[in-house]
Amino acid sequence: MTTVAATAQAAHAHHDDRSFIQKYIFSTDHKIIGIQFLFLSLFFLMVGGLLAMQIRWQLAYPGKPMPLGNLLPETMAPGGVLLPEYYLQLVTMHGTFMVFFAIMLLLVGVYANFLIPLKIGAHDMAFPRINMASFWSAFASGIVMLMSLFVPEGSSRAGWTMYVPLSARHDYSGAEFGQEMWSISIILFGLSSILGSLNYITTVINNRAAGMTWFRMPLSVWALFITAILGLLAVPVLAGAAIMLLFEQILGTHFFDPAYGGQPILWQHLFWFFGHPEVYILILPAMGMVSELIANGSRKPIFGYHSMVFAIAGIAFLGWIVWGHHMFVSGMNPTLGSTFMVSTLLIAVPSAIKVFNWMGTMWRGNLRFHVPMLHGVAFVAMFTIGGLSGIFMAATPVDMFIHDTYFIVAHLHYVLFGGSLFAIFGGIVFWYPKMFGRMMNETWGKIHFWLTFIFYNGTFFPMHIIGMAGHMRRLYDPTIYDFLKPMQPMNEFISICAFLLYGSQIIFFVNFWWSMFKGKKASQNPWNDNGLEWTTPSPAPHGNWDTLPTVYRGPYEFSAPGASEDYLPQNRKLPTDRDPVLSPAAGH
Amino acid sequence: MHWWLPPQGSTFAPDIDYMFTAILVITGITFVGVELGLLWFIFAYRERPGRKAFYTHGSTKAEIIWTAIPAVTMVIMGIASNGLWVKIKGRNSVPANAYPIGVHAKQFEWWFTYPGPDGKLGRTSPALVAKTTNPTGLDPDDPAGHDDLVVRNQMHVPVGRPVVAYLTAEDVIHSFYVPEFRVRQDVVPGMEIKSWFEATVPGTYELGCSQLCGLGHYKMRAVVTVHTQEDYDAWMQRTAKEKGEPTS
Amino acid sequence: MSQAMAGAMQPPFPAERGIEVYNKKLGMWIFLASEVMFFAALIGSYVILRFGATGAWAKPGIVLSIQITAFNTFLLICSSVSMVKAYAAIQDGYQDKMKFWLLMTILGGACFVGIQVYEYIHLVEHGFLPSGVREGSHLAELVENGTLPAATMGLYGSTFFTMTGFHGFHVTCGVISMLYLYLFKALPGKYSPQDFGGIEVVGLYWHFVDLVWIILFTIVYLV
Amino acid sequence: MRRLSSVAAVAAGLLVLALRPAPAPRSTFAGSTVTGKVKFVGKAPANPAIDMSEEPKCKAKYTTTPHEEIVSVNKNGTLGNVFVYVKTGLPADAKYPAPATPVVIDQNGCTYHPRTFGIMVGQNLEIKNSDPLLHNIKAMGKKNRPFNISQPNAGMTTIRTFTTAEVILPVECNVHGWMHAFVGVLPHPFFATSGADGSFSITGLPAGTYTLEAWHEKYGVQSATVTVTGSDSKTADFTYTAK
Repeated sequence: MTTVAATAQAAHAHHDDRSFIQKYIFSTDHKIIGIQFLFLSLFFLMVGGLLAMQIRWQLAYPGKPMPLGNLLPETMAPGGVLLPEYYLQLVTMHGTFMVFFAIMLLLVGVYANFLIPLKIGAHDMAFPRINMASFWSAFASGIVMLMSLFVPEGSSRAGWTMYVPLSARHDYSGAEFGQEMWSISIILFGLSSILGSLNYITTVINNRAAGMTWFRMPLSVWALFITAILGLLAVPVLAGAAIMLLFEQILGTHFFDPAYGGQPILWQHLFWFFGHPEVYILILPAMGMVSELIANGSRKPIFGYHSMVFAIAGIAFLGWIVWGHHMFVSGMNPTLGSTFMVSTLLIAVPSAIKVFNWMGTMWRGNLRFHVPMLHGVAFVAMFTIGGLSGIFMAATPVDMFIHDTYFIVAHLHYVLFGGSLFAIFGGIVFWYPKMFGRMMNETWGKIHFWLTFIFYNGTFFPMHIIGMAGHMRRLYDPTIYDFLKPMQPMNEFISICAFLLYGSQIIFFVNFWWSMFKGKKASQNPWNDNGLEWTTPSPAPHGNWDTLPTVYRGPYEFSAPGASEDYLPQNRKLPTDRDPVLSPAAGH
Repeated sequence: MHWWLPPQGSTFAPDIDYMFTAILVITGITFVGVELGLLWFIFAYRERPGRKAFYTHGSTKAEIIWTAIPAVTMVIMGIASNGLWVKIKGRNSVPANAYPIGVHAKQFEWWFTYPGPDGKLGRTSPALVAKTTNPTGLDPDDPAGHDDLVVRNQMHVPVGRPVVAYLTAEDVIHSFYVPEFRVRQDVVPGMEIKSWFEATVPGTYELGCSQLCGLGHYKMRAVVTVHTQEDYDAWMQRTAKEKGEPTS
Repeated sequence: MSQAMAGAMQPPFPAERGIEVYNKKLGMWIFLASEVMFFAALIGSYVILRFGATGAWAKPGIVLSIQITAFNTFLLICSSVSMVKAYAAIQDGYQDKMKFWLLMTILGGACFVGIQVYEYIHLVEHGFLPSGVREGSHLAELVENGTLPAATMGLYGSTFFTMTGFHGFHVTCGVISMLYLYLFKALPGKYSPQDFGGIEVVGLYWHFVDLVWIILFTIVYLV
Repeated sequence: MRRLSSVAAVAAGLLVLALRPAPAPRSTFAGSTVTGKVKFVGKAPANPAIDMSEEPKCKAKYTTTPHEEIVSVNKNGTLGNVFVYVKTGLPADAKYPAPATPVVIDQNGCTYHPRTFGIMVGQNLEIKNSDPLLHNIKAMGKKNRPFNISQPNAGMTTIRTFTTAEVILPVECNVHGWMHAFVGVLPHPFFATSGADGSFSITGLPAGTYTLEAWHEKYGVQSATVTVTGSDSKTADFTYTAK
């Protein structure tokens, strides 16, 4: 990281007298914090993937010694054979790492930090020090979570949803420290997330450049802004629930203990009241980013910008009243099931608007298939599958059959991997020059994309089929069930694809690090984009601009008639443009 | 390999499968439409020298169309699903003549209580649970429970008769799941949840726990045998004799 | 953290345009929205557990001392008033009055925390714990003779200590921030009628904490 | 809280032991032997039958219906699976090294072998799975840190040790609810379990007066006092009556 940032600093002559530690470690610069989040979350993405590989080994070859499994301690895999308790740790930690520390940090930690000030024309976040605190509490939280794998009895093993009473009582789960560390880590994570969110919201409301009206904001900023609101209001509920869980574990309280009148389902309500907005926290920023990528790749304005904004807001609003769809068979009042089904089905509407508008954007465009665009289009294609498979589970009678089977695993991976992660890869390639001043290698980027796309589908599509056959989730050894024995070849196929999928990520990994030092030097605006971030040098200097840009138009004026090029930056003043009338400076 | 839903084994399996297929057709059409559209756009509008994108900010008409169609479809789907949902899980959905079976889940076993000749399940209480000797916590003071049969990991049900399972859990949340019956219900400690079904095809099926319940979650399997009424009665007689319970 | 570093952490550039509320105040409002959700989760759980429980809840006034907490509530409300006084004083430019009222607020908050700690010690001595009633304690006798319901005492302890404990934690945080303002901002005279953001922002927080307490006092002690 | 109070109890116990007068130095000779029989009076209750029909691989290991050996009355009218140990009387400062040989508990045919046994603090407990299916081993220690581990395959072994004396520490398998074992964890080697002939023998005792305690999972505890010279043999019998 140090060398990268050193290159970054050498690239421009901005006056900067901060010490090394202030610049790169306890930095308050939103871009450095964004890059810190990037490294942290990519690390957790890698770890989470590694855990998934072990899960897939066990499912394909249950009870067989895993290659390199001998490296694991006796308590996890004696002789390389994964133990059920380790398998459950893998399942739990894979989910926890991927949801909280990989995807959420990549989208909200990395992109909100890096992009919001650059895209709205601000020098930095509204509260740079709070921003730094947000990163370091996320860091601490991640370390606690990672360390929990190595304490006696290992990490939490109650699934990432941490259903009580299994998670609350160590005589049921078999893990004590690991469970407690999960709760502590999530409380710290909640703190980080709340600090981040309040920063993003304040920044977007108060720190926009002159002329950057609400409806001139890029869709990525809209999405990150609405996501921040979701995070701000949803995460404290999780923090409250995690505190109750921690007290249950260490103080012996009885919130969820039926023997003392506690209610196990209360945890599910609290968790999913957070958890469903969380699902949209994990997809909305990706949708925003994909809008940028597709408009850029299509050289066309976004089709129906306003309805895109309202669709984001609509999804966010509906996200608050659908949490019960995770609980149709939980023993909750079935009448509530009907209500939640209707609200859940309605989410299909704004989602459909977004998909069709992306297609509308591509329609009659001039499609440039650079790596980010490939990922953007893949997002639309894969998110469509993920969205449509969600309808099966929204319909309560069908959900009763496929709930907690591999069908839901397929669905959530189509949204989180096929959706969010494709957008993230596209976003990393797209904004890489602004972060590090160099381009990522295009050819290897394309090879990585195609391999990922193929093996990704090979991994997750068959999960729909085994899910339909009734294959339950989180089974250590599916061959225990006679009706699942015939599915074993499919499990093996999935696992082989999964190994190849993980292997393909090595290309990205190498490309990422190689390009940082040896990649082609990036120009200021390598993608010919309109956003404000492309009006400052690559990499962007500390403070972003000496004089803040003034905005004259929306962010998607591609191929506008009358413009000399096929793009028209937001800050370029045409003779017909009038300067924004500024109200007296309000913020201080 | 098995490429479709499991065989249908209960009265609401055909309804659920019909619902599943209907959704599959609707989403399948959308899926094919979207993906073909994308492919077509990718091919037809790829960048070529001299080509310029068509400058437009959208079309309100088109957007209204593709907002209204999903909205209407979803509302219809919601109404259709809800009827079936209420039939299966609704508050008063359990048929009056349903045959009661107690299902007690614990780490990592299923214990089934059959009502015996009196057709009534005895009262149970978590406080009375004793491993091996009284796994389900039957109350010895309740006469209805004296003829109850308690069997581990074996569920036997008569065919063509509604069965209502009284689901209780001892420790953590489990989930009662028989794929062929298309029935699933979480079993929550501290609650007694009723879930009913009516088996249609005699044979043996598997019951699995589908909610992560600990180390032995994957091993928490029971066998469901659907008998004709005569076979069922015979099984009941036989088992009662083995267990030394009074028979009718 | 060194002075130079703290300086470097300040946003080094003039602020930008937005709505008519300055960043710190806006940030505090947003933070309070988050806090509302946090307490809503705790209080909501309490309501669900209490009214969903089979069996009666302990009658108010048996376990908890209403008098002493009523006094504590009065103290916290007074400290809210003194905060307003401090705010009004600095708005009119009265430095000394501001310092006095700020100090009063700090004292009020600190006394509140002190009395709460005293209350906790007292309760634990009597056998009231987050896990319920301690065996062989005074309260266990009351459970034994039926004055207190046995079925719900566990939940009572769990919810009471969690809710009031987190409120106490918030008050403590408030006292520490006000102490910081008093020592490093108010005493060196850094506030003026043009610049009193810290007082206003922490004041907002303080009123929020006060409001939460009034709710908690009502539902935990009185109902 | 519970953890705290148990710590307090242990601390108090140690204090009591520390305040006793220091005993004479222990001889290094072979020591005395205490032998005895655990007699059983009355009609032996029927042990519950185990329904292993859903575990065919275990059921195949039996020719008759297996029963859970809660009360194992021997042919000669004695009671097996009674854990007898020296409860008090040993010098407080004596240290007994744990033997290097492990105590083996085998899971075979979905039952524990042995069912009741003793082990020294720090001595290895070798948990073996001879069944080709999953067993979990849940040791519910109150003074020892509880553990809950699993062995999915045949031939797996796991080594565990206990850190604190605890009589009795129950062990169970949750996959097979009938599987129970009872472990007496002691800081000294003076314990034995009554076998198929109902006898037990504790050897190597130094001179002194001891309280022996016998523990049975259903019938509870009984005690006896013996005084030995350090080289003699004494008898101590226990009698349990059917309830």
